[in-house]
Amino acid sequence: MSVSVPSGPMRYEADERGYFGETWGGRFMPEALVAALDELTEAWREAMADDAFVADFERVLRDYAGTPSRLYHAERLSELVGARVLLKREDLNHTGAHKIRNVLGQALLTRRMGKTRVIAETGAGQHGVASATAAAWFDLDCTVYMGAVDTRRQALNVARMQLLGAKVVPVESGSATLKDAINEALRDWVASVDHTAYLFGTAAGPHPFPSMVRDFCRGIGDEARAQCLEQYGVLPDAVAACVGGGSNAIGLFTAFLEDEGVEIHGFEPGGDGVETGRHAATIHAGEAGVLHGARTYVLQDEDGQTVESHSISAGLDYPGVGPQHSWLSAAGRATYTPVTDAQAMEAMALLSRTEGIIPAIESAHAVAGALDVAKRLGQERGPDATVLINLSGRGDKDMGTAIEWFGLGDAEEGPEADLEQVEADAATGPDTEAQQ
Amino acid sequence: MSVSVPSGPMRYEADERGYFGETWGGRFMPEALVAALDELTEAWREAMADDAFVADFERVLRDYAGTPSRLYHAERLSELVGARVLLKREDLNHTGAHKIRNVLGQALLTRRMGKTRVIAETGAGQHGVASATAAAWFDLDCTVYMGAVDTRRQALNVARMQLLGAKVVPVESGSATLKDAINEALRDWVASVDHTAYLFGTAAGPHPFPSMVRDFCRGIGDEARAQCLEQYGVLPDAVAACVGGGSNAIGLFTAFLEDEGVEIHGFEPGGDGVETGRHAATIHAGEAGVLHGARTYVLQDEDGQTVESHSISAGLDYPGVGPQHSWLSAAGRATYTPVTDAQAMEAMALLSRTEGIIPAIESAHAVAGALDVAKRLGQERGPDATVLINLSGRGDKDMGTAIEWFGLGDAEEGPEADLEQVEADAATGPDTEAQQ
Amino acid sequence: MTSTSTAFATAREEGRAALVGYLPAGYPTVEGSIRALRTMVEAGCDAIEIGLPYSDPVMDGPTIQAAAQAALDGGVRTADVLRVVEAVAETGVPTLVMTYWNPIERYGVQRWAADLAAAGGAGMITPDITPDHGGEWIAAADEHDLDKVFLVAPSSTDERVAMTARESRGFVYAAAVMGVTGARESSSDLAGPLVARVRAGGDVPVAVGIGVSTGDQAAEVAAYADGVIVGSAFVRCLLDHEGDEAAGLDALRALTTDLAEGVRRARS
Amino acid sequence: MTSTSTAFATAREEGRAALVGYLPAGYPTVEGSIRALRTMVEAGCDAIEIGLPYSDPVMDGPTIQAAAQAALDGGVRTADVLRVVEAVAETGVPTLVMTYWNPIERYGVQRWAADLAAAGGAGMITPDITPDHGGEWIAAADEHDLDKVFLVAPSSTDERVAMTARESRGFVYAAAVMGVTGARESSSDLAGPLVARVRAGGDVPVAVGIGVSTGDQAAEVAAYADGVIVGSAFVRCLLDHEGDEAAGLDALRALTTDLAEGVRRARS
Ligand SMILES: Cc1ncc(COP(=O)(O)O)c(C=O)c1O
Ligand SMILES: Cc1ncc(COP(=O)(O)O)c(C=O)c1O
Repeated sequence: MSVSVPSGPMRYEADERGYFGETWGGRFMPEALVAALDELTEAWREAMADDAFVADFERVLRDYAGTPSRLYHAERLSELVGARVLLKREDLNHTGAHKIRNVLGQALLTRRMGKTRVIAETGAGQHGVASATAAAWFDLDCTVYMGAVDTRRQALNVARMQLLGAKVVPVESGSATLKDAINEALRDWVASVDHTAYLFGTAAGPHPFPSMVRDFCRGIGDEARAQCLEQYGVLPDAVAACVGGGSNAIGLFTAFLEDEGVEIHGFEPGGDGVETGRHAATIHAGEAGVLHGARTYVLQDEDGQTVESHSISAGLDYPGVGPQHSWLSAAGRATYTPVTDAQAMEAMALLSRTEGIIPAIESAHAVAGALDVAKRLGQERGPDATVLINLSGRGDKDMGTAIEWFGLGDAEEGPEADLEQVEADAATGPDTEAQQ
Repeated sequence: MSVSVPSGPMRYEADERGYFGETWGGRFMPEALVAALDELTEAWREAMADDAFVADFERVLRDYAGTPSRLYHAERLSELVGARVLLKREDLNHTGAHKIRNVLGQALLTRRMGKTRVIAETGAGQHGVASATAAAWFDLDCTVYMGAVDTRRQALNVARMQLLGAKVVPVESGSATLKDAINEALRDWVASVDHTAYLFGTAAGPHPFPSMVRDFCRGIGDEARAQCLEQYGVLPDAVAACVGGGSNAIGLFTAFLEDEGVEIHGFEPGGDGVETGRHAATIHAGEAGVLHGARTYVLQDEDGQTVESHSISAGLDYPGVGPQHSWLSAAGRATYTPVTDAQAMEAMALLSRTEGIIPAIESAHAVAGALDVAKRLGQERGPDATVLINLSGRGDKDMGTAIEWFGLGDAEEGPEADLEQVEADAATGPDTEAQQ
Repeated sequence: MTSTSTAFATAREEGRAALVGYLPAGYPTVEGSIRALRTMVEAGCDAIEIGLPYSDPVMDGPTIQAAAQAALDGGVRTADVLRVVEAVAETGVPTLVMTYWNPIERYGVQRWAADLAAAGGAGMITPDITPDHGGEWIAAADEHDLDKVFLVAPSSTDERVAMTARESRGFVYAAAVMGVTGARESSSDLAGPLVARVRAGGDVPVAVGIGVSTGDQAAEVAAYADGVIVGSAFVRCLLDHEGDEAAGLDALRALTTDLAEGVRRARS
Repeated sequence: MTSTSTAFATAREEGRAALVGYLPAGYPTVEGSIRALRTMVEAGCDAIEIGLPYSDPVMDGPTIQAAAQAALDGGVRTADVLRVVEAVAETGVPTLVMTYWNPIERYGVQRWAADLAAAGGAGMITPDITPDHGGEWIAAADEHDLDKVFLVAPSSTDERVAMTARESRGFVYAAAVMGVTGARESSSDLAGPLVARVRAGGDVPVAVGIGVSTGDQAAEVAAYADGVIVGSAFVRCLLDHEGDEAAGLDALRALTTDLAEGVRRARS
């Protein structure tokens, strides 16, 4: 779009004003929040340059959240697909997902800024639980906005947040789901900005959130890259992550952006299939627009009204996406491919049965897509071809969905779905790639 | 009971026939299983002496289960009680509890013995999920026996096991709970013993299970002891764990048995209070007897019929206890104290709110009891007094119980219980100790 | 079209503040919103803001959200908004569109500016665009001679207030409280100083909004501001009489009259 | 009391196997179980095993579990078992108690042995005690001249079979299949070799149990064993006629007759 986009290491970074590739991102926000966003930008920049802050962050990640997460060689899965499959075990982090990295970073920054209260939005509750956790640890007041539809569907996560000391506010407006919770959190923030920090849950939203959240999550990729080199002496041939708002994906990808030989794959929620219109494959099927403060791909109608997204995975069910992903896609550095609900659920069962790891359905999207990449690379380059997948979270939270999908949970009856078939199917050729 | 109990390092070990202190433990089992138990004893002894096995076990624990688990300084909690509180973060292990250590050890041994199928009993489902996980990883057939009452109460864990590829068999006999699941698993084993290993879920049962399960869990204490010395330069003044069957407790205690200055505390499920009869405080309130193959403390009536136990925590709700604990109690090396449901739930809320860690209710028993020990030791020895608690598992599985207990989960209403009060209460003097 | 500043100039000449009234287009229907807005013009509004209903209105409180959502549910489209603009602008009163950014970007900024100008619109109020991220809009507005009404807030730095005053045309929208739209009991202490800071930054008129619902409040604000913006209170008139258009219009008329008196009695 | 071995000796003299029948005490009631056991004696059982109902019967299949649980629910106590022993032993048939260990430990092993002997019991079958962990019981039994019936299984090593044969008195209980109690279609291939192994270990009689429910099966087993033990099939007679004692006793009588014929036709 412009010739002045930098090349080299800065090519994929945002400029001073928060634009990636001059177009994506930015800060489309009420003036009332600009001072707070400026203050946050300033504080984040200073903090990242302050060795003491970085050391504090690393310490809390290590001692409390349990990082570095393991890089795990999934041997049975590798055998099935004919290439080396490595899983970055973010599911073993405290609270069970990569999200703890982001909230601990933001909460540490909140303390540094002298604020005493945090707010957060949440969809199914993962970011809300993570935020409540960080708030408990740092002794901050915490209010979580959650769509009223979601508070009723996810009473367990509501309870978790309450037990952790957070106040959960059900949001009745709009579609009463995640995007409305974001709107409501922003409304709170407009009124409370002097003492309140907004812990945004993904690498989207207005500048500096996309860059700041990425910085707090980039340990995923930095660790994985070093672990892969150390454990296997090579860089991976491809890295893969699921993309909702995009925090885990950008946290993984960042370390590999300059490694030109490494394929970068983001897998978007394809829902019932992109062709049905019931999906959340924002980059693949959305159009450029502005949502929640950033220019990015958005699922929208002809008039620019946001369209409801659909995914079996609550954490990916968002009609926008972090602007850096839009840029990485537009710039051709990363490939974003939809994975349907059915493909993700099959991958969930496959990983469970072959490796004893029940992934979050979000992460199962990455597994499903990455296994096809692995099959292709294995065919092209042999069994040492290496695909590194970010296992962004564990699936405990998703058992309700799995019960419905597979007909599980009744010991008298046994599962309805033929789970035996899953392994057999997995051994056959690429399919998600072929479908695109 | 006998003068020939060895002193010194072997004092707390079982003899050749599986007796601790000549009386506790043993093997009260059908002859049909004796060959299998002998074979298992032999295989376990050989394996523990085989560097390759030990290295394999350590590797799978590290790469897959995520050990060594962190030793975490709970600073806010420490401040509240006036002593240093350290938490051994077994909750961050794969599948969320210490139990993965035991099943990985037993599954590895199963493979070494050339068997292709495992069976397991489970109460609420924790050991069943762990067993199904290990079976998936080692590609073993897996059948889990679970009381029919429990399969209905814990459909989520039934689903987990099924997703992992295990068959879950509901047991209708007796009280249709854990002890009956054990009976049924033993019945299966009698008929299938040539190709099947019984992955027993705790450090109880006939010889060699109490010693073998301890060996597979003792990494908890070995790691914690080394971590405490390395991180703080001292041994703890006291160590604490909850005691159901006793695997996590013996796994912690073993490393400290010879450290005479270290107090060893087991906390038993006190249910509604020992005086009500509705509890599972086996050592504190049971009588010596034989249950599931071992002589140990048992909750039983005048005729030696097992009495139903009660605890808010399914994982502690067992009328027997590992025989080594009976011996440690009888020998005066460890102290076993009941913690009521109410005390445990209060500790659950306290840890959640102060540290952002939702513990398993099992583990919350240890926290509740240990905090009182910490208060006493803090008063006696000052704030450097160190209490090391095994946080045996995470509380995700217990949110249903927490919702009922505290009236959580409704975002419109907010929690019923006054959780604010919890922190204030915690700062006051010892109470569980005083109540004994 | 004329810049809204003419309405402020007229009011200033009359020694009073201007009354700026807001309703979303398409509530209860497109035609109904036209009748409502014309009623407000007739009863004394000096300028009109027409809201473009949007799915994700982060600056709106529950009242405006409810009406805008109903308009969307009723099928209102961007083009309908232009129709409402045209119908209101015909009255001669300066007529602005208040809109979040994405529908405009989607419509095409250039095309929008042209069509808005052609419909007789005076310009646009952009709650989620600040001048430093509004380059494309500023260019298009300048080309089509449209007002660019940006917001300032109590939290804005002096530097940003000055920048906003400089980049605005028509007037500057001063958000009187830290918070979203919605009627409030008392107007804020923060508004006066904020208006003063805008004035220090240039001579564009300053209107104060967010929270005014009575003539007395309007009078209070009019004492220090060039204009008083009222939104949620007007919307409430319609919401409270849903299904009874005549009653709704009566309520609108009564409120406008009260507010118009308010802006007039301020300086006396 | 006499050792059960006398019953085996008598049978051997008659050129046949002994029939050993099992029922739990207290099902359907204490008195009912006495009447049932006496019926079995009258109809041809050579020895009787009386089950002591226990909460955690790991060796029992569903049939025996159901009856024993009903007995427990009905309030049967350890002392009641002695009463049943006494009533059955009065008939002159050797009468053993079959019990899991904990109730005995709880009763007091010495006291139990004394009371069992006093009640006329011949001894005890201990499914969860093997001789190597049964020291206390062995001592008490020896003191009170009681039979100690231990079990062997197809999985037992030769060494253990020999040890068990050596330590047993009365007879050795050979579990014919790897599995718990319960009627089965066909008796197992494992039983014959197992019996042979016991015989190699000593001259104590060997009875085979687990799975026999018909005269034909009994005949099959009687071809190679000194005794045929039947449990679940008897229990089933009672369970199938719950609430109709006469019918239950008729069924017991018919089954006993059939089995007694079976053990007699074996060697012909
Ligand atoms: C486990 C897991 N992975 C991925 C996501 C998606 O978020 P993001 O795209 O920001 O990584 C979520 C969101 O809840 C999640 O819980
Ligand atoms: C987290 C946790 N802790 C403790 C226990 C109790 O078992 P044990 O006493 O064998 O450690 C359980 C059993 O399920 C458990 O899940």
